[in-house]
Amino acid sequence: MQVFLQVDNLEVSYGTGAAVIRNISFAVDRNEMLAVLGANGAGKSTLLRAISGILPLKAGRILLDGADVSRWSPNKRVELGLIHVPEGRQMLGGLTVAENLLLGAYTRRRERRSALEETADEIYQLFPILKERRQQLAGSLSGGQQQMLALGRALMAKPRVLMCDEPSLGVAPKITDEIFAVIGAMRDRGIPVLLVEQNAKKALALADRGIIIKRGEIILAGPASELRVNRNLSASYLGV
Amino acid sequence: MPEFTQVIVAGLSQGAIYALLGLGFSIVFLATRILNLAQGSFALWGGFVFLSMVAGAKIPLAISFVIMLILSAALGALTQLIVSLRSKPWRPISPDMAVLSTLALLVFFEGAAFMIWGPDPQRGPALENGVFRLFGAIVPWQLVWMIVGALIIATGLQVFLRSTWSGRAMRACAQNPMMSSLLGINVRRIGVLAFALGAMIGATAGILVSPITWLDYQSGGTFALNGILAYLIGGEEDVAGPVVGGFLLGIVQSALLLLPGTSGGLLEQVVPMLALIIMLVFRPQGLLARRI
Amino acid sequence: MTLSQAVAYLARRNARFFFALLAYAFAITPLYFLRVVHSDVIVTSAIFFVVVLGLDLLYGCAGMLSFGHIGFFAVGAYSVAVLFTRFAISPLLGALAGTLITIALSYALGRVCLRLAPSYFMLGTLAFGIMTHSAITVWYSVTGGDGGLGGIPRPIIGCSLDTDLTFGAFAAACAIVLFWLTYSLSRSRIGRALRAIRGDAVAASCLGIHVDRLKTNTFVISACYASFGGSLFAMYNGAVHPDSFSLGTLLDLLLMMFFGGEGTLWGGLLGTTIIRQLPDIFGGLHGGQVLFEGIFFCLVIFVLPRGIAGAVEDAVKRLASPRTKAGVRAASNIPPIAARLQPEQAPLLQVENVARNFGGVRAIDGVSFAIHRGQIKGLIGPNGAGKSTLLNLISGVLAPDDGCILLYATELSRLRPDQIAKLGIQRTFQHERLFPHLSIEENIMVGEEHGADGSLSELLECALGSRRTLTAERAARAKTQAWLCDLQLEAYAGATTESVPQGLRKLVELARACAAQPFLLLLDESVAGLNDVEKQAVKGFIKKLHAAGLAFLIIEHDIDFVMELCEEICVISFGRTIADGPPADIRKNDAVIAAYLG
Amino acid sequence: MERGSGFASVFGHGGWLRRAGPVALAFYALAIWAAVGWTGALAEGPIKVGLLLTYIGPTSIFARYEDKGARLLIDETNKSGGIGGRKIELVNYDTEGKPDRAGTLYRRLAQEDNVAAVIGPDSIFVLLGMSDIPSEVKVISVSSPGLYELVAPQKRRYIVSAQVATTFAGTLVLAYVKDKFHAKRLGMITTSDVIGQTIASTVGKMAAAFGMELVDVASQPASDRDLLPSLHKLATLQPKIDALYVFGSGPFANIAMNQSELAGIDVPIAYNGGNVIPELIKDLSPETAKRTFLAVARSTVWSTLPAADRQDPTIANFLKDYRAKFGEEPTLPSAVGYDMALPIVDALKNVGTDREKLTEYIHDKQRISGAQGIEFKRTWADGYGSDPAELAVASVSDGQFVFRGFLKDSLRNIGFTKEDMLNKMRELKLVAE
Repeated sequence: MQVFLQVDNLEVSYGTGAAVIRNISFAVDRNEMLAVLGANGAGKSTLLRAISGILPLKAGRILLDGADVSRWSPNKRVELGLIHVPEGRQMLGGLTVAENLLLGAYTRRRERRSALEETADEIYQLFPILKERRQQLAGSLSGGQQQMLALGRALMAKPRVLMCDEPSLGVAPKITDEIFAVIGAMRDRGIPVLLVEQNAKKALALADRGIIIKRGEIILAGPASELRVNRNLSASYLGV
Repeated sequence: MPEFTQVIVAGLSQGAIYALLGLGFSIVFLATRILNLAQGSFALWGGFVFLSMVAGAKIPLAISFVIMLILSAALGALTQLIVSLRSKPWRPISPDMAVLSTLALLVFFEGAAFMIWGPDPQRGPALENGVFRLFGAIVPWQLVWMIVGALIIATGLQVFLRSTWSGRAMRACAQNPMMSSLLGINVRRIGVLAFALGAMIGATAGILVSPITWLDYQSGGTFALNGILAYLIGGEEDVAGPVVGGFLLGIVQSALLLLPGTSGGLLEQVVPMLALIIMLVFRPQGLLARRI
Repeated sequence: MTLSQAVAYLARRNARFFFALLAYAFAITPLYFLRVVHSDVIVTSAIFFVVVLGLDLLYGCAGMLSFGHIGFFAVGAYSVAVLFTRFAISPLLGALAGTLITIALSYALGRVCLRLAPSYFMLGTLAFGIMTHSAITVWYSVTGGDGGLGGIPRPIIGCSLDTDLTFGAFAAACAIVLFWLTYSLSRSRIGRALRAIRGDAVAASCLGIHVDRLKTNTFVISACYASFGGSLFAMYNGAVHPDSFSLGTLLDLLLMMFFGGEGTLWGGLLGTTIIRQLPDIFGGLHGGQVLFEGIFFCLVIFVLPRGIAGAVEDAVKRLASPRTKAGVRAASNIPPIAARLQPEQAPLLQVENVARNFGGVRAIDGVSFAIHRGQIKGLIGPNGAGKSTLLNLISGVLAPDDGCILLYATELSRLRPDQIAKLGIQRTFQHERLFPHLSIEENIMVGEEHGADGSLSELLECALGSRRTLTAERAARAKTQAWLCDLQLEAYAGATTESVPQGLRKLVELARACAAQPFLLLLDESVAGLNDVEKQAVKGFIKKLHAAGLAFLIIEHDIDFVMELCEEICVISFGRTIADGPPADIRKNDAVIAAYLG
Repeated sequence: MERGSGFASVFGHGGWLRRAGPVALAFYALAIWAAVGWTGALAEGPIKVGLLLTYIGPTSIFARYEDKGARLLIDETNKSGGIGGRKIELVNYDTEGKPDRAGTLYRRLAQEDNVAAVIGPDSIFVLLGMSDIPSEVKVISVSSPGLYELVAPQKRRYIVSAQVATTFAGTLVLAYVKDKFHAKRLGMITTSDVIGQTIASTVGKMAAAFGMELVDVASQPASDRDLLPSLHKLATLQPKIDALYVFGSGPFANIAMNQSELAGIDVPIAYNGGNVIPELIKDLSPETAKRTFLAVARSTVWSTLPAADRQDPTIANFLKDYRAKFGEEPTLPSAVGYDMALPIVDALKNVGTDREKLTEYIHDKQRISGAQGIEFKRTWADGYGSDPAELAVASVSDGQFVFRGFLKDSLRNIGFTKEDMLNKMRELKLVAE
């Protein structure tokens, strides 16, 4: 089985309302980063939520490493290594930075403590500021630091698929670069990455392939290099 | 001097009741944000079942205690399942519906207790009868057990929440259930666990306080209120809250007895509720919690 | 209008009210004559019905569940009892005194508890209820403590009410009058405002509803019902005792409301009678009664959350033949706005150096721009730039940490949302915030009626159903119809918000805001989720309003839409203005392109 | 413009109710008339007697036994042919411990159930608030208040008491404590309500009459379960008290005695509360039990009485029948229940079912010796009348009430004469003159 994460004909709606995303299919392989682009409200976040199981599917299926996880609860999907860094960072604000990181490794709770600490050390090396602040409450961090922590927390689980939802949201450009570098490094380690981004240029510079979603449907898909020069891309954002 | 020490002892006794009943309440609220009025029923049933086993069936104390823990855990888990019957992962139950359903369960448990144990108040079996003197004050042995129980449970909870995976998961669920499930935590199971744990603590509290407070089928409501009171005064987000808040309130309450013109009834009934309202006015987040 | 016509009109308009009363009378009469239901059950049901009416006004309409009403019930009863036994003051004066005390107490309690989260509101009121019970138990030198107080006479109104029949008639008359007042209140603009608050307090306040005052006043009125019920209870029984005001009675009250059907008012008739009859059904088996109440309560909460009356209403709604409306196509509704504006003064709205922090994050960091009379201004920027926050600052939902917002010369930053709404600024929300407890038509009517200012005189006027309020209501309904026609939504008038497709809800929200006749409208992603045809319709609608002189601030992600509509566009990123100017300039602005595309 | 609600279509112009209305109304009225006529035909049935007791709440412990005692007599009467061939039917309601509810139910009994007389209510806590009602509806109540003196004299015509272990009688146990333990300093715990405080004042007066001092009175509401604050207060009094007086109806007293040990009070306890039943003493520790003393009617300690005092056939029969019927030992409230029913049955036999005649007979003409072992002479003390000195003193041993002596002996020993007692009773308005 080559393809690691496969999504077929996904359809999702909130409650009984109309479908927010329709008919979405794609696949992400190992060593591959797929950028999901589109204007606000196009359904990008909804797509990730459906894949991670927070929203129930109306139709379609999700295959993870060959297993059909469409009806699984979110926590079971996480056990399989499907890690979702949600939009807006979602800190556990009343817990310390160290505890946030540790909880990232919840699925590895049966492993030895030293193994977890090793991973934590790696993350502290990636984001030294977190080490400085590890006894602080996560809620007191600045936006950029919180985003680092959110990503670090996800990495603690040793993800087999990483899904990042707008890691650049409200984060200064310099820190965005840092974060993107880490996400890129994950891909280079062989972890398939699904990156939802509004900042299309940065995302396409990093990703291998991209899809563009408009009103819940894929309107464009292809290698990143092609999308970068595609005129429709700017059109869907700025109408230029 | 003996008067003063006696006030402290009386305060500790009252405080231990608050603290014990507040601890179970706080663990449930901490993990699920549900104001669980049925918590009082756990204490009531724990006390009654223990009483029936020890005094009725003559089962030894320790064995009765273990059986009672298992039974109350099951009762707590069942309560959680019933309360969250109508909630969906993406649409949690609204706070007023949650309170109402636990209130409904409180009434139900009250009725069931009436059917089983009748209307009369009964005294729970004391772990140790008798009294001793300390600095001129008369101290019942049961009080020692209550204080020790409260401290052990509080410490245990603290350790549980800080250093076990389930405990950390519980705190995570309290902060952000959606994110917790994305961390691989089974939020439902944690909810059940919290209720089971809360029920076990509640039942233990019921056993410890019932030799002092007695038990009748209507005690559940009083127990729940005492617990809520300790919890609110102590403040959210912390297990130590109910212990500190409970003992503090207990001692303040008994100290008032030194004032001329106060009666036991005033202190037992009006002062706690007044304290609750004052807390809600001036410091709704509790004494210990940070202002958010 | 002849008498029979008048009666027919009243009966039709208030069908539910008369239907409930008649059905009740028909059902209870044989039960009484067959001695199945005793007279005291009927009379106390009427008394408790008064209390439940108050509870239901508070919870069924405004969504506030008070556990403190048992305390007010006690206050009413003990005022009568204490004043009579200590000072020989007549029970009716005692009831009046009780009401006054209740007003003071409930006002204070309301001020304390209404600002708390729902669960804490319940706790605070519960503490009050228990404290009242404890106080009457403990303060025995005045209240008699556990011995209670007895010997309270029945009041004399023209004739003496000392038989069960006369007193029953008196209590029933009181209950019917209060039922009528509550019923017309709940159907009036106040009722709509309360249900709006229950659904979404923020949106309600942005429509001009003075949420705090309305909530407080409703709480006080509802407490007065409980107090008056308590006074009747004391007069009827001739005695009071703390146990009648204990937690058990509170549970009975809640059960009466929820079993009868919260939000229906007439459900209380069923609830009270059944719960009062329970002791006779169970006889000596008190434990059975408590257990039964517990099971009952659980069933109502988990299975039948709207109670019997709610279930009946739903069934009637399903059974009733859908009647087609006369196809009157109302004329267009858009009022000439320019005429209402003070001339000369410009700009209309000025935002100067506004800043706002959330925790450690500076979401808005010194934004300035201006909107001129009748202008359409666009506000765009990448996700998370702070656009919605800015809208919240202008509409008063949030207060700025720094800077000022001026509408002409009026500083807005210290005003409440409802004050700002009354000044003529309306808004929509990024995620539509229709009021789920109101129909589509009623949602728009809330806007049409300019919310409610929640004053006592307004409450009174609505409860009495004065000619003026009725005329105003009819006018608002007609205008609402016109708005619905304008947006081609007339088919949905009576529908619940849930049954309307997501996209159309945004249109309803737009209509609701327009109905309040603002001269500045803040739109937050109004066309997100609409298809092209619908978008064109909205665009046309906005243009029509614009032609009438309405100014707009539009947040939108559909750039085409913004570029075409707006005369000026302000672009913000990271909480700062990065560009401000006509669309053509914005398209070419490098900073904007960089902010969007990276 | 009015929206078409479903209700309007049923109700309004052309609604079905409007069309079918008159016919339906006629049928409806006919049906009620027929039904009422049918039930009316059954009117000439048994003689109805109300049984209005408190089955729940703090004082409910009495009622379970009183109920049985009353039913024992009624069943016996019915078995032996009833009253002139008509059986007695008890109409039974629960006051729920609330005088307001009791008053309403009393009216219901009188006006809708048409009872001849009412057995109950059973507690002064209930009776006090509703004491206007019997004279208002003119139906006599044979009740058992522990504190009959609180019922205003003008209301006593329609309320008589069948309780002998009353407050005043209960306070006489102090004479025994004084006699046997030479107690001088008395502490008291009581309920914080009118009743508890009246008793406190009576106790104060009686203690003074016996040469004791009531040092302090602690009170808490009857519904409280944790009385330690009050008891601690009494325990720390200096110099120490050498006797404790406990008043409390229902579980209050039981809890107070029990917790006195936790508060470190180890002095003799004089108890007064009326409910002399097994539930009262089942939680008492042996040490507390031994030093608890209470004034009881003779039937309570029947088996431990000296043989010479066990001659009354009424009591012997009552005990035998009660055991046979219910398979348990009768208690003092059982006897009280029996004695509440007794005057009514007696009056029904003698004057029939007329309410006024019943009242007059019970009130003025009756001398009756019931299951409690004390003779009632209603006219002597206006419906109250029994001689408190005739009571026995009991204490508790092995979970049973045990005879310790007669009050009259202790009273004599401390020099309190019959004349002194009558004076005290006059002072307390126990005797109407």
